[in-house]
Amino acid sequence: MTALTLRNVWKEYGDQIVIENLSLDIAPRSFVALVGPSGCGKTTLLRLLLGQERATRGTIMLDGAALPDEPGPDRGVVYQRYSVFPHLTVLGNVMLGPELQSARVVGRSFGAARRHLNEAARQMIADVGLAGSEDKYPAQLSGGMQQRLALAQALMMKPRVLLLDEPFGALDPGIRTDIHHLMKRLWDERPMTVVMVTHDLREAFTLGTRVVALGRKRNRPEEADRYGASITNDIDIWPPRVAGARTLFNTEYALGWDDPTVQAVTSGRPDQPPET
Amino acid sequence: MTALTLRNVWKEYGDQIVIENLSLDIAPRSFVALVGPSGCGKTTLLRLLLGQERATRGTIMLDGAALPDEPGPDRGVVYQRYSVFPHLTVLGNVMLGPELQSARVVGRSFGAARRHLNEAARQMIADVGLAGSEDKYPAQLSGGMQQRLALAQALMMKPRVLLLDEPFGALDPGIRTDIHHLMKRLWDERPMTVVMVTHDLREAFTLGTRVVALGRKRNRPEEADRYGASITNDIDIWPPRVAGARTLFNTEYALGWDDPTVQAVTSGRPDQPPET
Amino acid sequence: MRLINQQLSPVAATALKFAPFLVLILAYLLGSSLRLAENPNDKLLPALTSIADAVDLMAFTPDRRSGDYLLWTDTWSSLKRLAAGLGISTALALVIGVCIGILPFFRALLAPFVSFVSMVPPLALLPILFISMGLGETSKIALIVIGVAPIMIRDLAQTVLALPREQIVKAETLSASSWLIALRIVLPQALPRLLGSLRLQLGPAFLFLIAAEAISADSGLGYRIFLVRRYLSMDIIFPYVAWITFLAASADFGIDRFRRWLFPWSQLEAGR
Amino acid sequence: MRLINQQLSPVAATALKFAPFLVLILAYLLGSSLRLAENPNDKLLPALTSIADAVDLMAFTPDRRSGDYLLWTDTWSSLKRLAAGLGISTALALVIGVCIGILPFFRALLAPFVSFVSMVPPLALLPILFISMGLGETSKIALIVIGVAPIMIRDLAQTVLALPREQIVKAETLSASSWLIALRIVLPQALPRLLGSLRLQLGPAFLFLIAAEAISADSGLGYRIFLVRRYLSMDIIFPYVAWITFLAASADFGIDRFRRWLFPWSQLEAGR
Amino acid sequence: AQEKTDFKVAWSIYVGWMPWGHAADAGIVDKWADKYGISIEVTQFNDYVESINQYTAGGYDAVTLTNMDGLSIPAAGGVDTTAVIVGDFSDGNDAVFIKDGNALADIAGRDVNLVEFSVSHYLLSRALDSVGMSEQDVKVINTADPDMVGAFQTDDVTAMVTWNPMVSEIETLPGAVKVFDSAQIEGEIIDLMVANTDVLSDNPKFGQALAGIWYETMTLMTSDTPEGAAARAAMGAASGTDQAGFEAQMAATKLFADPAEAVAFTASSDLAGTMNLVRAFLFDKGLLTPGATSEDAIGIELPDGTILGDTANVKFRFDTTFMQMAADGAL
Ligand SMILES: Nc1ncnc2c1ncn2[C@@H]1O[C@H](COP(=O)(O)OP(=O)(O)OP(=O)(O)O)[C@@H](O)[C@H]1O
Ligand SMILES: Nc1ncnc2c1ncn2[C@@H]1O[C@H](COP(=O)(O)OP(=O)(O)OP(=O)(O)O)[C@@H](O)[C@H]1O
Ligand SMILES: [Mg+2]
Ligand SMILES: [Mg+2]
Repeated sequence: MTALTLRNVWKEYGDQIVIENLSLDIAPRSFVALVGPSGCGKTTLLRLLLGQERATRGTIMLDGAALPDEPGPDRGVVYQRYSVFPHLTVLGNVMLGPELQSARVVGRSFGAARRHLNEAARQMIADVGLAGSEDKYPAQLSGGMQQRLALAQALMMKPRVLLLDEPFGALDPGIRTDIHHLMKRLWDERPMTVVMVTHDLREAFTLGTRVVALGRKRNRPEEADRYGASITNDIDIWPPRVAGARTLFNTEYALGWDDPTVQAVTSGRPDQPPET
Repeated sequence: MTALTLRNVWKEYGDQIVIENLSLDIAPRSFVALVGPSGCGKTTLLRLLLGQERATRGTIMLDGAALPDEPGPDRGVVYQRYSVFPHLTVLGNVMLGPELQSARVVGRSFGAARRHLNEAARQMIADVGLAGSEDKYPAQLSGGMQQRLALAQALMMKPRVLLLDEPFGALDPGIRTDIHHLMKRLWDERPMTVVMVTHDLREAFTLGTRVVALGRKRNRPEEADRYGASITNDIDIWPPRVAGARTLFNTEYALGWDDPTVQAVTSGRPDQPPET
Repeated sequence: MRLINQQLSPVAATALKFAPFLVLILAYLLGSSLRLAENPNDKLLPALTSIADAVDLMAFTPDRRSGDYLLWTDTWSSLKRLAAGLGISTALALVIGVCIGILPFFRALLAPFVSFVSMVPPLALLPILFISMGLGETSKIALIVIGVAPIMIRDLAQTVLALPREQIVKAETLSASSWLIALRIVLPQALPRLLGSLRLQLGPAFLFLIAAEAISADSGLGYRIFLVRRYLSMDIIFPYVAWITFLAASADFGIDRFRRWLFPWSQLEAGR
Repeated sequence: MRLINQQLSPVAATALKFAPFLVLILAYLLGSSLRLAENPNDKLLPALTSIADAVDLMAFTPDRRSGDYLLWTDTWSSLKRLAAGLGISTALALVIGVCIGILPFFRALLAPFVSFVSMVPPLALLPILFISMGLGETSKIALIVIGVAPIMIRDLAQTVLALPREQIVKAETLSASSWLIALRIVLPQALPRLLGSLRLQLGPAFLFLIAAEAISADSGLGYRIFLVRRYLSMDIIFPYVAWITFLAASADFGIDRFRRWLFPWSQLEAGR
Repeated sequence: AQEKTDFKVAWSIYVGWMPWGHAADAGIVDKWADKYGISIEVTQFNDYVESINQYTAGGYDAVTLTNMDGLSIPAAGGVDTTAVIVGDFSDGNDAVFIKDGNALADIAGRDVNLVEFSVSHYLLSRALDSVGMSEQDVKVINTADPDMVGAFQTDDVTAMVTWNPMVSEIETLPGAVKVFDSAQIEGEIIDLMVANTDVLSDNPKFGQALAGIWYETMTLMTSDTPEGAAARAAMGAASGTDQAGFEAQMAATKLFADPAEAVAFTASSDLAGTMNLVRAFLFDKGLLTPGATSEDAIGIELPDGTILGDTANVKFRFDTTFMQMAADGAL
């Protein structure tokens, strides 16, 4: 049930130590928000979890087994940008994963298999609120819609771990609120562990079950390369949030387009959220 | 003292009516936040004020005189992106305006004039919190620093009107808070009228003395091109904010890196705000 | 008002557009009539009537010797060579370019070599080409390929390398193998750029074609130009040059249309 | 492990890098010795010793007739032509390209014409060029300019047009006139791209140089290659081709270095 | 044209014309030009056709060419042209080669690589005549002259017509059989220095200077002295070979080193026969003026004043005046 375990993990690039002796246990179905100053190694840590990079020292285990050393379908990822394929329509993007998985030579499915997949994909698209945009290309979508698409695409693989690298960092605040709701619902409904890097502390505290702060313990400039980052703080959200269960702590702070104030101000088009 | 007056302004692109019969009086030294759904014509309105486009019908006046039909040094502008020149250093960017203004042939100043200007520019750079980065190129700055630079560059011309088109839309929330403080201070200190387009209502209400919402009054799809946007709401912030004076209403909502919670979480580098 | 903000009326814009062409034609007519006044047999700037006669002769009168309509046989021969040369180059660019772009092994093996080859002046290698490939079509096509393919390969490899690493990793998390990444992620995104680079290489390809046909051929546009150059028959050369220009421009336009039609998304991306 | 994620050791990478060059050399040696075994006087693939002799003769022995060291005089003649041709093209591209890019008047007037001219095959115009400009250096330089400048102009105009409109407006709010915008905003940002496009045109420029020198010259790299081609003196042609390749590669490298040095910010932008 | 003092001469690289380059290098050109108070600029072309085109278009006052090309290019282009110097005729410099065969008749049915419409084409036509065949029996493939040697070594080339220096290169290749050469049509392929008739008639000094330059250089290069050897070595180097190679090419050229000999050759009645063959060939190929209805379209004036073809359209003239002056020592 998808526990992640990091034991004394180091990551060095040449002489530069980026991550220093980091140990962390992530419980199944938790939602870990990873915060920390820029350049401290959040993305690097995510890359390690993804299998895109290998730790210089230490071990990373997924449910007790060593992590495969390449990215694979058990770990999904959504980046701030470039997470969807510009040459495929929304439907094409969402169908891509299962197609690749089933047709190892041509990478396309046909006939009944395709019809089945098509249905599942449309369901997923509707799930993330993109129904009606199936035939659009990513460039025709707003930033928020692109990130929904990226989520849908990743979720089609039913990943055991979902890794998010500032997925909503480029979105406008109003749109962010909507997608936070979505994110929460998806995590509620699906049996997966989520690790999300974010710069936005509000986001971290709004979504996470646990907020892990990464940082350098020694940070005089002349030492910057010699000491890597490790965990400087580790907060479990209280009252605990549990996947699939409602909690007391589900207020939204950010003012979204669905806020009554906003409705009053822009009475022109109350039905339509803004797009970038 | 820089009052802007719009009288029955229409703007059409070919058959498409973008702005329909819009009238607006902007008092000297006010800070107008312009909000509204995407595509409703906010940027177009700003372009009209800038002189980059001409109104199809109606008049725009600046202190009672017709608006010059080209952009000029009395109206500064900061965009979300592309506001600074990538080929000039921070210092070069800030010095550019006065240099262009004084040397009409070579576009560069020399000798004593240059030394003077250099000093003034450094002062301005320090004012927006970029001291120490004078010799960096924009590509070496974070998004937030680039927008500070754009502000400094515009302010060097002592514009009577400052026009901002989603200037902070691409910044991360923590950084946004800092730059909001800066913006407020600059508006406090300088005799200028500010018109700012934003998607972020919080930002609109935090910074503006007045929030103007633009929108289409009729918005059935088949009519979209036939009816332009005009003002759907016009809210004076209460208690009134006055340039240069402290008000009751100066709380910040967004959680910035200087927030105590944040300090606790990222004890690693409390002194350093994150950069993108 | 600043000059950069000047707004031209549609009529003025059209007039300006045609002005340089008009000036060119007038200059030609003037030069031609001046020279013809001096020597009625002058061949350098023939009168428009002579050009019309030559066009009629080449395009609409069967050749005395072979019975062919020369312009069309020449065009057909040249286009076949061009199509073969560019087709092979495009295929090579696709396969090798994508391999260099995504496979570290091929990148290490071929990238420096391709860069090197793209610097070699192909015309200087002609004798070797002729001897190893014979004087027939093969060597003409080979010249086009040697002149054009390395640049296309380099360009395509760079395009592939410039794909965000994130996309590749994302594809891996969608269970793609190296092959499937090449097939479904890299290839479709490389194709529009390949067509773009094909367009850029049309000019050089025509150049190599003309050079190869000048050396040995019995038909072709370049062959004809170099053959009649012996007699300074500008009345034939001008229409041929105009025709080549037209063909090149049409191909350029056609390929771009084809790209838009085949890859609508590439237009959306570019418009961003 | 997927092939795309393969990691090569530095040693393996270096070995792979040199492999194709080695294969090429070995293939040459093999072919050469096979042909020489059959016909000891074969000139197509001369032995390395013959090549070395030829290099010695051309580069380090004064010519009996003129007392010059031929390789160096040839190089010097060609480089002068190339420098003049590319220099003029660059200057034209700068002035006309920037004008087309920022002034609506020039854009309407020249953009279609330049596009048209860039499609004309320059080699076909050679006779006219020689007649109007004489056979001296002028016409050789003119061929390079005609072949290269339209493309550079088009490229630069597009670069200028692609500058965000926001920058231009911003400059206007900083009180810039059209002239100052061209001088301080557009020009500096166009220059790195101009150098890039100059690099791309090195290959074509060498091509046109060789073609022009083939027709009339009394020294130059292309002249020499065409002169000795009649005798199939590959022992001279190979070193000359290698030398041209080296010159082209050095120029390519040098211009890029120059750009980085002169416009450090352009590197930062590219790295984004 | 009118009287002028600056003249331009074009020459291209070929054994019979190398003396022009050497004369310029050795200062002989300037010497004679100074003598007549004029200046002569001598330009070397790599590309023969281009040099004729330049002359035809009016860029040059004189050019080196063959009798056939003189008729088909400048004369057909309306430029009245006079042969000032008859320098030599090809005496083996042009040849027909085949592979896998030993007689000219074996050429039947083959592709023949040659420079189309050049003297090679003419030689082929004469060669075929001599064995009762015509061009219908072979297929001509246009091939550029610098690439002949390379082309001959490819498998798909089995017959070729070309000129020196390619001929001497091809002769050395294994499998090359020379089945016909210009020695068998002696005196038909003539190398000339021609000048614009108008320029010449207004400026006889120019013709005199050309003749003076030519025969001084001839004397030098044919002499068996160290200076003569040095001149031949220099010309060899300038044409891309060496002294021995150059001398081999000279052997296949009947050089008229003695002006009297040249006058005799030009004035002989054989010339009319040769020019008749040439214009018949050109007309057959459609290379006389475009609208030509017969081989008489262009008039050719011979030294004795007889005119072949259209007397109203005389564009090509043989004139022994200047060679005669050289023979008489009157320059
Ligand atoms: N491939 C690499 N080679 C060398 N150094 C690298 C590499 N990737 C990252 N680094 C270095 O590792 C450090 C951490 O980078 P990382 O991208 O993980 O930071 P981050 O916390 O994600 O920052 P941000 O908030 O800006 O995204 C940086 O100093 C960076 O320069
Ligand atoms: N130059 C133009 N030509 C034609 N139509 C235009 C032009 N500029 C803008 N428009 C149209 O005018 C409308 C308003 O555009 P504008 O950019 O002003 O919207 P906006 O409110 O700034 O939107 P956003 O919040 O997305 O920036 C849009 O429908 C747009 O398509
Ligand atoms: Mg990161
Ligand atoms: Mg806008």
